[in-house]
Amino acid sequence: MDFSYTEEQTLLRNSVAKYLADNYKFETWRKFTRSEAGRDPNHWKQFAELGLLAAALPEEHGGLGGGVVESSVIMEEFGRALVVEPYLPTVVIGGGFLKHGGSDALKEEWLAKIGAGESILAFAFAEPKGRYNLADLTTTAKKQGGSYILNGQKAVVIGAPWADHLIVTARTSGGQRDKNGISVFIVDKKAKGVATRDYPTVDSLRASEVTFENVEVPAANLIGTADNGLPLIEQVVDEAIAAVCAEATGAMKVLVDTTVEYSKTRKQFGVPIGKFQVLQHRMVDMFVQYEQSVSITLMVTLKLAEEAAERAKAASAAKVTIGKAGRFVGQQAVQIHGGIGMTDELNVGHYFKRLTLIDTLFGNTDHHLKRYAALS
Amino acid sequence: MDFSYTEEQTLLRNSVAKYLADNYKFETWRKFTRSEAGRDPNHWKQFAELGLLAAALPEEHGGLGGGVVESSVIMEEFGRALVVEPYLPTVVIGGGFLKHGGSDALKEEWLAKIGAGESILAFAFAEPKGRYNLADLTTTAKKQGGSYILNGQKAVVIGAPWADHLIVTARTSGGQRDKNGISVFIVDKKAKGVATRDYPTVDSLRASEVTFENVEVPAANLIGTADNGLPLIEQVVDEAIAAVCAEATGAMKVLVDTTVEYSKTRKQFGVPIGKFQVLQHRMVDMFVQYEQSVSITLMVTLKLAEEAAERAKAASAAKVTIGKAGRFVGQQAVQIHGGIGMTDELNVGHYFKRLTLIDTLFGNTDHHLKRYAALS
Amino acid sequence: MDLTFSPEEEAFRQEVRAFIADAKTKLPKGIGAAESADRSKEDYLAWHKLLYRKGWVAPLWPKQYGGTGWNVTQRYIFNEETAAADMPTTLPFGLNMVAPVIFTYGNEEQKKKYLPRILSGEDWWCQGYSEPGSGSDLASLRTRAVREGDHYIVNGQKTWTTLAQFADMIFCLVRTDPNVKQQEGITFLLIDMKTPGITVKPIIVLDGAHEVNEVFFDNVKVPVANRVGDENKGWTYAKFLLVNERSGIAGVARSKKAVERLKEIAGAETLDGSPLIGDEDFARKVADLEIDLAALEFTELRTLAQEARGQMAGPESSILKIRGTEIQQRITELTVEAIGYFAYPNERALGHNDNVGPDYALGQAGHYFNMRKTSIYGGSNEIQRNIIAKAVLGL
Amino acid sequence: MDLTFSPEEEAFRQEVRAFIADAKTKLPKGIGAAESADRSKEDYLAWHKLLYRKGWVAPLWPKQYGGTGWNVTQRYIFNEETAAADMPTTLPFGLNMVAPVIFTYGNEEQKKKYLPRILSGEDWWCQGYSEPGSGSDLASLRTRAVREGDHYIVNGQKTWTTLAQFADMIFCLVRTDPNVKQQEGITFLLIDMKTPGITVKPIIVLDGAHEVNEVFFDNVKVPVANRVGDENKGWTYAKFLLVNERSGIAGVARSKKAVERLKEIAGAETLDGSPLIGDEDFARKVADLEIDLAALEFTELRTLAQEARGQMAGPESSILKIRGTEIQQRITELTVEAIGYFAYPNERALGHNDNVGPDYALGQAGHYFNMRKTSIYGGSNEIQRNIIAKAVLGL
Repeated sequence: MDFSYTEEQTLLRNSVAKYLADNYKFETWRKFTRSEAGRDPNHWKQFAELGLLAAALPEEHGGLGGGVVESSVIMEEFGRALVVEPYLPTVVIGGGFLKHGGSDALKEEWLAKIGAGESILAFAFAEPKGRYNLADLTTTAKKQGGSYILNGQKAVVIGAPWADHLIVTARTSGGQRDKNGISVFIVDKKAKGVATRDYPTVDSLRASEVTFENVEVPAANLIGTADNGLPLIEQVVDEAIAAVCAEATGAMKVLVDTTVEYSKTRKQFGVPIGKFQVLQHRMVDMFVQYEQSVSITLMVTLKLAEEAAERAKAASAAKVTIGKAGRFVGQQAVQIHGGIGMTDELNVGHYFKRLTLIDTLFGNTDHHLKRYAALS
Repeated sequence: MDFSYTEEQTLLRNSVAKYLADNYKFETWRKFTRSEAGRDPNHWKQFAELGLLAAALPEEHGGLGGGVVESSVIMEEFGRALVVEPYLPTVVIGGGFLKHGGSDALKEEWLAKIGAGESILAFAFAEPKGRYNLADLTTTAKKQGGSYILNGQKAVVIGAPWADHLIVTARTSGGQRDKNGISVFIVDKKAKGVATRDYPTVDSLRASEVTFENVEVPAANLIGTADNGLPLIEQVVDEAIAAVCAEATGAMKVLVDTTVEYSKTRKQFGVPIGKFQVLQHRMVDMFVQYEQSVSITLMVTLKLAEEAAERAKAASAAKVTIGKAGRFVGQQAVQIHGGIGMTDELNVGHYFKRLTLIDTLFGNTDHHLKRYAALS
Repeated sequence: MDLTFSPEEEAFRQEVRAFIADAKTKLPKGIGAAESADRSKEDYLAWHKLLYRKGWVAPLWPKQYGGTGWNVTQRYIFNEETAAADMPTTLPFGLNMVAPVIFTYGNEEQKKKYLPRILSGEDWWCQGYSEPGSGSDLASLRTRAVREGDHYIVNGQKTWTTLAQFADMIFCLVRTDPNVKQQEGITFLLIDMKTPGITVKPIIVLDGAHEVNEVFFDNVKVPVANRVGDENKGWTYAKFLLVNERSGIAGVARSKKAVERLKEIAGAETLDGSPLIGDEDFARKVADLEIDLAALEFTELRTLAQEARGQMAGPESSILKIRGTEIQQRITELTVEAIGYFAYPNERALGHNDNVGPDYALGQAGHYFNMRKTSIYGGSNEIQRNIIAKAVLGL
Repeated sequence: MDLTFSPEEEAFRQEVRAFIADAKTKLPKGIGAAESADRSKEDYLAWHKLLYRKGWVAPLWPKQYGGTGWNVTQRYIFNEETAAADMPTTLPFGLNMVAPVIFTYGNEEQKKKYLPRILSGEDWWCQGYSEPGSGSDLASLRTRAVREGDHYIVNGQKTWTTLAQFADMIFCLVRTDPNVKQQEGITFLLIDMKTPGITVKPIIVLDGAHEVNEVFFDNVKVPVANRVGDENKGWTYAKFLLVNERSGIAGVARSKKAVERLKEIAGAETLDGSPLIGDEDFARKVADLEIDLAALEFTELRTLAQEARGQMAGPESSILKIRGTEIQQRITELTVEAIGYFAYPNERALGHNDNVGPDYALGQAGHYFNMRKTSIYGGSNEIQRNIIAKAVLGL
């Protein structure tokens, strides 16, 4: 057992933290998240130059040979700065699919490009009626010669407005909720028949509703084996869960620290509100929940390589912990800040929003409690 | 809408309260609950003389013509004094079955006797594997000539060691958990084939495991119609729930008051612990939960006469509220008292125990949340 | 003791229902009770004016000033029916906040001048209580009013002023004597929003809405005639107003309707192909919420019964604020849970409330964020617990 | 970063398992870890003596005094294996409480005299910290010790003294100077329980057990040689002991075993004919508990890793006390829920633990009541939150 970061990992953390502290201040963030584009593409270029995008990718494909721990470090720092850039869909999810399931040709084509910041991906998996069941799919992909023909609709595809390609889950056989018969494709967003409707999200990201109408996808763009995509999807989603958990701990840390600091200066009835025992204990509980979140994020990160059931249990445990902690920490940060915490101008509310939406992402607390119980 | 007690009801409350304050002190209680008998039968005689036992029974059978409100008043006061006497099984449940389902002959035979304190009943309904499902019965009653032959086992029959007769639910037809095929009997505890194993309970009551081996029960002892006993059982159990809710509010009130008073005198770090804001808010939450319990007990009491589904929803809502509030108030009363609250010598722990067991009685919080949801 | 309504009360209920049915045909489209941040001033006033014409706009006022003269049960029925029919609410600032102060502590002239215009909706009032830095410690306010002849000269700043952008009048707590104990130097002023020197600056809150404002006072001249009661005695009137404010705050009837809507949403949403409302976990949470709401309803009814017996609502009414807002917040939380991924789209930011997901999902996340204010405003729930600890438990 | 164990560590685990398997054949029947209030002194010591013979009784001691010399991972493995096998625990009062004080602050003579007898189990120690009225405000203690020549004369009373009825020795905080700040007049004494003037009086707690006692001191003569460290400096040693106490208090390994037992019980109990553990509501609560326990386990591992890097556990370790006890309490709560009506029988009161319901139901309600103590003792959970607020958050 070893819980220490390598020197490289610590350097990585410091370099991400420094870049964000210097270049990704809240006031700047407020501007570009409200701009037409919703982000400042320059950051992505800088991330690539700093090696962040390649950190968790394999060396044989231009990566730096890191893995889940590196992604966790990056995501935690991103969480602290409310980073909207699509690291999660592009590197963690897109990179994950390609690493674990991509053919040699696909790996060759994509991984270096991702690491160099030359492609942005989005993950089109959820459907309007499917809720959190990854197998509840009505989008179909029918084999036709050397291609698959895609038809269907995907909901709330986060980062899609910025993406050039989409990772799409579709049904190649079986009934709507069958575990078998699912396949994964990488699809050019510019392909004929792909239509998107873009919009901002309440946590200042961008997303799209995506429709596929007889979209022709080369069979070579299949990731993993046909009809047997679900185990791969579950693996990558569990990795994504570990990554958003790290992001959430970063966000929570800011809220805990900000709230504690605020309570030391804000006075009511002549004393700093941090002197009121009820608020002290409330902040202790925020801190305790944050610490439990850090612990469980460590657990899931270190268990991602274990066999599927063990990995899935760890991921669900982490998602539940983060969901509950994020809600509590977010709500109480606003409560203790009072009116000012309700305003758009202060960062607190934005962390609260992001934590709220993280609970929804990849299945909320209830979903993962059920999944955990079913695996126990 | 009218939420005021009649003058008679207020007099009733005052007379119960006075009797208990004068004659049912905690120190006395500690002695007789530990005695061989587990109670002091003199109290039951006094209850009869004061008219408590007849208060909720119909006038045409020697009662005083009251109803659920009177029982609620009595049970609330009983809750305040930790009364162990079997008012619930005898008057609320036994009396309830006979009132709602008894033949004229049974009413004639029993109601006056109950009101006069001449008979004690116990309700043998739960079975070792049946949990809270009132229809999950393996005890059978087979018709044979003018009798029913009872076979089976009943678990944790509260008050049975003190009872002369038992109200028994049994299956006269149908499968183990069928809603139809259930009948209710009043059975002489001295009848041949009735065996009991008596024991004290953690909340200082007495109970028995009861076995029926070919017990012959006259068909005239059937309460309600054969095979169709469940609606009657549910009605009476909902009335019993309303009564234990009232008992619980009485117990909670004592814990809230005792804890608040204790916190004003007990000093730590040089100040009364009631000055610590965290404990203040904790006690406020105890008080709030107590108040909600009073409100919902009022609701269920006033809705007992409504049609079955509405009545059942009210009963389940009340049981859930009481279960949660009782747990919180009990645990926090002990916590705020600290070590002394853990001792057998102080009354606090005994209220805590009683409230804990009340949550179990007639189905716990989970059971009634499910029942409520199913009815919504 | 019983829960039944008298034939007269049932008849009243029918009258309310008939009135609502008629009103529905007259109101602008889409003006229900559900929050809509983009409502215009006219939208807000449409329901008020219908009620005014019927003589029903002021259930809490004495009859002599234009109140309805309803008893407690009638008010309960009216609230139940309007909430169940999803009718809008009237704005409380004039009707329920300043008007009782005026008819209790104001002089005849003030009553004659302001009450009819509040009734008719001619004057839109807003509340000048909170200040930056004052928060729950209201009495620490610093806006100064200095007497100069027949006027006070007011300087300072109010904040969290709801819908000040529409207001004709503001009632303000101002400091007239800074040299005495906090509570003793406060005066209650009625100020015309058109007076030179008043500036209103929007505050955008978490759901992106412009609901609250900062109001700046720069040498604003307010006639002494606009003072309610005595100079330096404003805290008495302010507290009276706060207790009034709290008594209506449980919002039981509205929450019942909101739970109903939540159940509809959870009936439309699916989990593995079946309605979400049939999911045990979700159903349990809704049941738990409904049960807590039932307990709160009977707590409110007990309070009303007490009132009907002539006893004023005491500090126990803080329970209504605490539990009422907790329940309102849980409803919005569960609604966000119910809509799943469709909590993400921020349609408001696109301009015109175009829906991405199902209609019912529109704005629900924002509504959840927005409702966090309820445990902060009107005396935070922590303050309410302090009140109970002190005034009820004697701690 | 990884979670794997080295081959050496795996070999150690096998050694522990083999030792446990052998020990099981030697221990009195029924002496598992599950609480049993009627255990005799010999029962308590059986496991201690087996460990002593193996040289494993003192994992927290330095090797020179008879400690195991294990690293953090070995201690973790040992705890995991003994808990999983349901082995008893050793009593902490001698081994983990007074011994570290003696080997850290005691003189050579004291080390030589007491440590071997603690190791061997020859001396049974109990803890004289709490007093009536002192509660979490430990430093307010009033038991007086007055120097008379080579002795202190001790008068006063201790309470909540666990298993004092079996004890040979008691370590006590006594007041030697009443005229200075509370914390500055305290001395740490080691007192022979056979000294004239000591009386032990049982306290019966909620589950009916005789687990704790009052200990009275009436002119008890204690040699000055029995003082640890300096006069009036006892508070330093007392705090050192308290922090030590807290670090082991999470009880993760034991709780994991207890959750396993809970799941077995819920597998044996039925709801509508099916195992209770399959009920969605119950399964959800168990899952929630297991997840919180997993988070706590990794919090403990992070603390251990810090220790292994040579950093002392800081005030953050209060988290382990808070969460550890909350989880222990929830396990007992859920167990009582699981057994349904069989929570009622109070077999203990009948005399000899005759079972009324299934074996696993025996004493569970009592255990639940008893475990309420865990959020009270060792510095109440409220005190732990105060510690974090002050020492970690700087509030």
